[in-house]
Amino acid sequence: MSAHAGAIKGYFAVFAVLMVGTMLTYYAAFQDLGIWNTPIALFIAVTKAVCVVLIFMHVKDSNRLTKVTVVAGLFWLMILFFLTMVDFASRPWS
Amino acid sequence: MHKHHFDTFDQQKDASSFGMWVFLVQEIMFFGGLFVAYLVYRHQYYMAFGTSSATLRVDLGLFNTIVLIGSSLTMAIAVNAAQRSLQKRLIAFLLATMALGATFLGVKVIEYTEKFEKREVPGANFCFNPQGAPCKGVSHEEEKTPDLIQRYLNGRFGKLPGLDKAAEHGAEATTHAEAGEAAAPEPGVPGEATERQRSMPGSEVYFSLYFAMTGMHALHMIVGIGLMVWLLYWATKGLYSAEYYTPIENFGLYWHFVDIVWIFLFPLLYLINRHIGGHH
Amino acid sequence: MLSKYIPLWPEQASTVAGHMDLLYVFLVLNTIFFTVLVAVMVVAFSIKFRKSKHPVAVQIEGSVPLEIFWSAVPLGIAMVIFVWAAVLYFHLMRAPRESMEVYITGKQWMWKMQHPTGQREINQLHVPVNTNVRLTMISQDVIHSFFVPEFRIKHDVLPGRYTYAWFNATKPGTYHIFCTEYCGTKHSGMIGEVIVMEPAAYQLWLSGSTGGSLAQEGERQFASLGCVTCHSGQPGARGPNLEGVFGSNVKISDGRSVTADENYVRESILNPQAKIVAGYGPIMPTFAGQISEETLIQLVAFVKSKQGTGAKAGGQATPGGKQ
Amino acid sequence: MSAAAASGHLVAGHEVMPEENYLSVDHSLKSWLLTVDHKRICILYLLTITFMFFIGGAFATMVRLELLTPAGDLMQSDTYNKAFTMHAVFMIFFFLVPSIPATLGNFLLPLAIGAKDVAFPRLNLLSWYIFVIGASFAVIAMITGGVDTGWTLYTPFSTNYSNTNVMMTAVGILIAGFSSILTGLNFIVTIHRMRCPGMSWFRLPLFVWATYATSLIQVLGTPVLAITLVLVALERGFHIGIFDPALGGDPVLFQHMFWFYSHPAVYIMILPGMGVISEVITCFSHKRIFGYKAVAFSSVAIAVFGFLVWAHHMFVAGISLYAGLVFSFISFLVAIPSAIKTFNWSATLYKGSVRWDTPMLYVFGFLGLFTIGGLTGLFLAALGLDIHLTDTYFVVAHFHYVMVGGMVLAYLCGIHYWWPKITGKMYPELPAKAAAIIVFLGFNLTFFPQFILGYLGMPRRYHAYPAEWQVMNVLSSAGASILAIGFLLPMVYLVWSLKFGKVAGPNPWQATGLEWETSSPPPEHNFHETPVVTTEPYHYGEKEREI
Repeated sequence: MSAHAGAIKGYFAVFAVLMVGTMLTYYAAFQDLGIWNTPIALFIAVTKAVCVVLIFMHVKDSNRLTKVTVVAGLFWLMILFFLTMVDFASRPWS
Repeated sequence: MHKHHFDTFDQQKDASSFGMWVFLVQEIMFFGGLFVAYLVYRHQYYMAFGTSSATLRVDLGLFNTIVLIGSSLTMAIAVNAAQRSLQKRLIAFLLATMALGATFLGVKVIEYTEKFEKREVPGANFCFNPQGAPCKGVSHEEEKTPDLIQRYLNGRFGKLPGLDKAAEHGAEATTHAEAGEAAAPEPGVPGEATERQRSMPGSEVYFSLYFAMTGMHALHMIVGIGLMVWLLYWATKGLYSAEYYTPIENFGLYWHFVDIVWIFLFPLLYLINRHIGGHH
Repeated sequence: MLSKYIPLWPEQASTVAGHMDLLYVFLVLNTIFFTVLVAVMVVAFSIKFRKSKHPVAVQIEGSVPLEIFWSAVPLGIAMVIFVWAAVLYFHLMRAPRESMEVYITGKQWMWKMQHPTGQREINQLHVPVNTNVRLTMISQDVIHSFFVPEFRIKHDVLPGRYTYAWFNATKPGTYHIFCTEYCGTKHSGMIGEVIVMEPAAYQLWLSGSTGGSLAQEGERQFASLGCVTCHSGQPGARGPNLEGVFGSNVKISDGRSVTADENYVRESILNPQAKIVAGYGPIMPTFAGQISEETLIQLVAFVKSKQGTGAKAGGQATPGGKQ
Repeated sequence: MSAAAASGHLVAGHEVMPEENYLSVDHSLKSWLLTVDHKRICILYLLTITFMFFIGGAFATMVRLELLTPAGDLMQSDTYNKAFTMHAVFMIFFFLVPSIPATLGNFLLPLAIGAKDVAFPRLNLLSWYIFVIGASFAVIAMITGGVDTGWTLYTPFSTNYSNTNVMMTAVGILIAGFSSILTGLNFIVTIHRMRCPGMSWFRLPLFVWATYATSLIQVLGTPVLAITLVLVALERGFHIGIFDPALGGDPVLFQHMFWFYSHPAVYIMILPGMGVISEVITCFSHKRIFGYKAVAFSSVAIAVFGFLVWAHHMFVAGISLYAGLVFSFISFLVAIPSAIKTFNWSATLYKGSVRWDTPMLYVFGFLGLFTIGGLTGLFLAALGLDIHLTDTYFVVAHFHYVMVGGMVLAYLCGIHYWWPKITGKMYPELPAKAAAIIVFLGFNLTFFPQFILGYLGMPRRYHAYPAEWQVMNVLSSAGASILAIGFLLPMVYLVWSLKFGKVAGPNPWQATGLEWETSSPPPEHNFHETPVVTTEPYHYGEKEREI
């Protein structure tokens, strides 16, 4: 896909970002942030994943079809999560 | 040099990388099934997941995350090398990626064996009861030694606020167990509950999910390393160059995907309860 | 009526049966209408425009207004059915407040009923006519499903947590009970009868059996299992006071608060550490694997009967039909 | 070799078979077992799934014979439980899911979009081998004792209480699932990347749209079934508690994960059938489809909405009331695209010039039965009614109307319509029409009484039933025997036509579509030169071809 194979400087930058992310999530886990612990951990994990997808997997400069495929995959994952939780989360109300 | 049924070489390259992405979407849904089970059971057994997760060696987990992100870097460099026909660099970084992958699996073996010793493996022999009577055959000393990073950091910076709680928790849990044991009266209960039934409810579900998710992830790593041996063989034959690098690139996509799965597994399995808030 | 000759629906023996059949007839008519519509269109067009009579076909691209029309009309009908059926669903899934309790335990290939007055029956359920009966059901092994066609009620019976169903029988008589979730070898043998009786006959049946009520049986188990040593009810006891706890809001040690329904009581007996009441230690031993479902039902009935002094009207009334 | 001889042409007034075609190029067994030609792989699949269909049919016969009498007296209840379970497993996972996508889809997709082959030919052959391995696991499980959990494998029965070959059957279905995923992947890439010049998305035949929507479901849904089966196998093997309530698991979660795949799976089964019907109805009314874009987009809409409705199988399984509301509402929405398609098909007949050949008889049958099947689905999506109807014979009748009345009729319609293109020979018209009518009559006699039984409250999977329902069960069993004859007939005359059938020629039906512009049977690389498409798909008006 990326016909032009440029220098690999960019990869080390991404690696650094991922390392910072890992340290951050590790440190954040030890602070008692009440209900915010999980959302923060997930947010950091999502940013790390987005970095890997866009740069390491070259989705940033690939054609529209690949981008749509990635988004579709995540959308279907969300269908599975949200509609299953519609049941389990609403059980105490009924 | 393209296959007979494609009109142009670009059409073949586009097709194979698009095919790889569709395969990765299928993998997302495959792991998605495990993650939905995790989501549901964490919602149901909120406390048990926290306590059970506290037994994991978070130092090994962190080390493994660094190793795997490193292998993602080396893999990206290898793909780049193939695109620029740098044969020696390609082979070097493929080997590096394999080495890091093998390290990751080695660490997993250490973690798994430790789980087997402490009987925290789901199945007939399962026993996990931090508050109640300790499980037979599990010596106490192990639980006292906090993992490596805590000891190192505590040594260097003295008692760091969040960091030493994990150690105390380990100690506190055991003292609590003795206290608890004395206090619980011996009720005149007819049949005797097995150690598995006396274990904390929901903890066996956590460990089942832990082994299912990390096991399936490790299986994907093993398949990945196997594929790399095949790619390495052909790389040494000089098959991959700027004209033909799709197998390397597609394998790169697969490897980065396996890394992303671990990026989510690490916080969700290892880090959910390190702050030991007011839960217990 | 029609159903006497061609059996279109089972006997209407409960308050809800009529509503169900009305919705059923509406949907049957809807189906007949659209099927006939499509059939007429297909047959008429294919005969009228057959090749020999209409050799040159007229190429029609399509028409957007027509497309919108035959999307909107089915959508409208669908919404009517959805709302109508949803109202019926909510009515059927939530038991009315003052209803007679019956506990049913599903076991591989038989139904065991326990009445609050102590009677125990296998594959038979005696109930008075024109009374709301609320079924609290649990399974000892696999998933079963309690189905009485004549009452139009059905609900799966899960192992591990109570599920509920309710009915109000309007006609005395004997009606089928079926298990409708596949449960193994004698799944088709797991059947029984609901015997609806006139009030007088029911009282006679009630008096026929001696033995204490379910709550009294539960009290005896409460003592023999040693629960009373901690849950003595005196201040400073090791276990929370169970007086009037049923139906109230209980604060848990991790900050959440849960309504104490049957499932909470059952879970606290089998897995005490799952939800520990705030201010108490995790010292209660588990009784998992040592108590049968029937004993559990007796203990639940006993906890329900401890309404406390005047907190609630005495007797068997249970607070709110909790799903 | 002149193009005329290669593409088969008139010799003295009657068609002659082209010497060089994909069948005649090599007759060795190796050329069949190691072929990467999508047309030969279609025939490999055709033979495999026909064998699977007759295994499933044999179990159906056992079930219907048992239900002739109220008491369970023909066989023991265990045997009966295995009979209906394996009837369902073989019919669903080894016949219905692969049938049209793997046979007609494999054969026609490259031809319909003007490509030489699918995107990954070797992966295509690998998918067939994976399917055969999965099927042999299931057949071995059947021979060595069968499985009695129902095709839904509900836990905790399937994990703790059944001592039959659950593990082997689950592994068989898992492997066949991978074959389905890889076929879906292959088709998605083929449709996206290998269309011939001029073949834009809105010039694609509707069969290709339907196959595309089916492949989306196969790729996105099957993996969740795969992981669920892995967890069931783990639980059976190591007695861990993911779905076992005694160990903290939740059997309702299994049902969620199982139906997340299994409801879209019923759309995997019906969508290709809809694609075939769109092709055949346009050809035999010699007219453009009514509302091409509406029909094409409703295929994709069914695929997408199909993923949002699965819990309408679980309204009384213990899910919360509000979840029931959400899933019931979306289930009604998913019915709309099917309604649009049915009305568009009927409107296509208007002002056409309709020919009553066998494929068209199957189309008429499909339209009637699929409409009833679809509308009875509304009964089950309606929350209140579902309380009474779920797990009764009403559900059995509903899904047989859609699966047999819809899918199998469309499959037979497609087989008859493209038989000349696949084999170069015409099937005999009279026996084919007779078979179609027998199937239609036998089907209705078999399954319509089950609607009535359903509302009367006869539960599913019952080995013995109260005597008052015997009359309708006997009617149903009688219908089943007629249906069986109806299904056996095509086996006879289609095989007969291989030898004695009339030579068909490139375009026996004067149909549009690229597959009809090459010879019958087509040459190994489909087209002598890659076609260029200039018109929209069903251009019947302009091309008044007279042969």
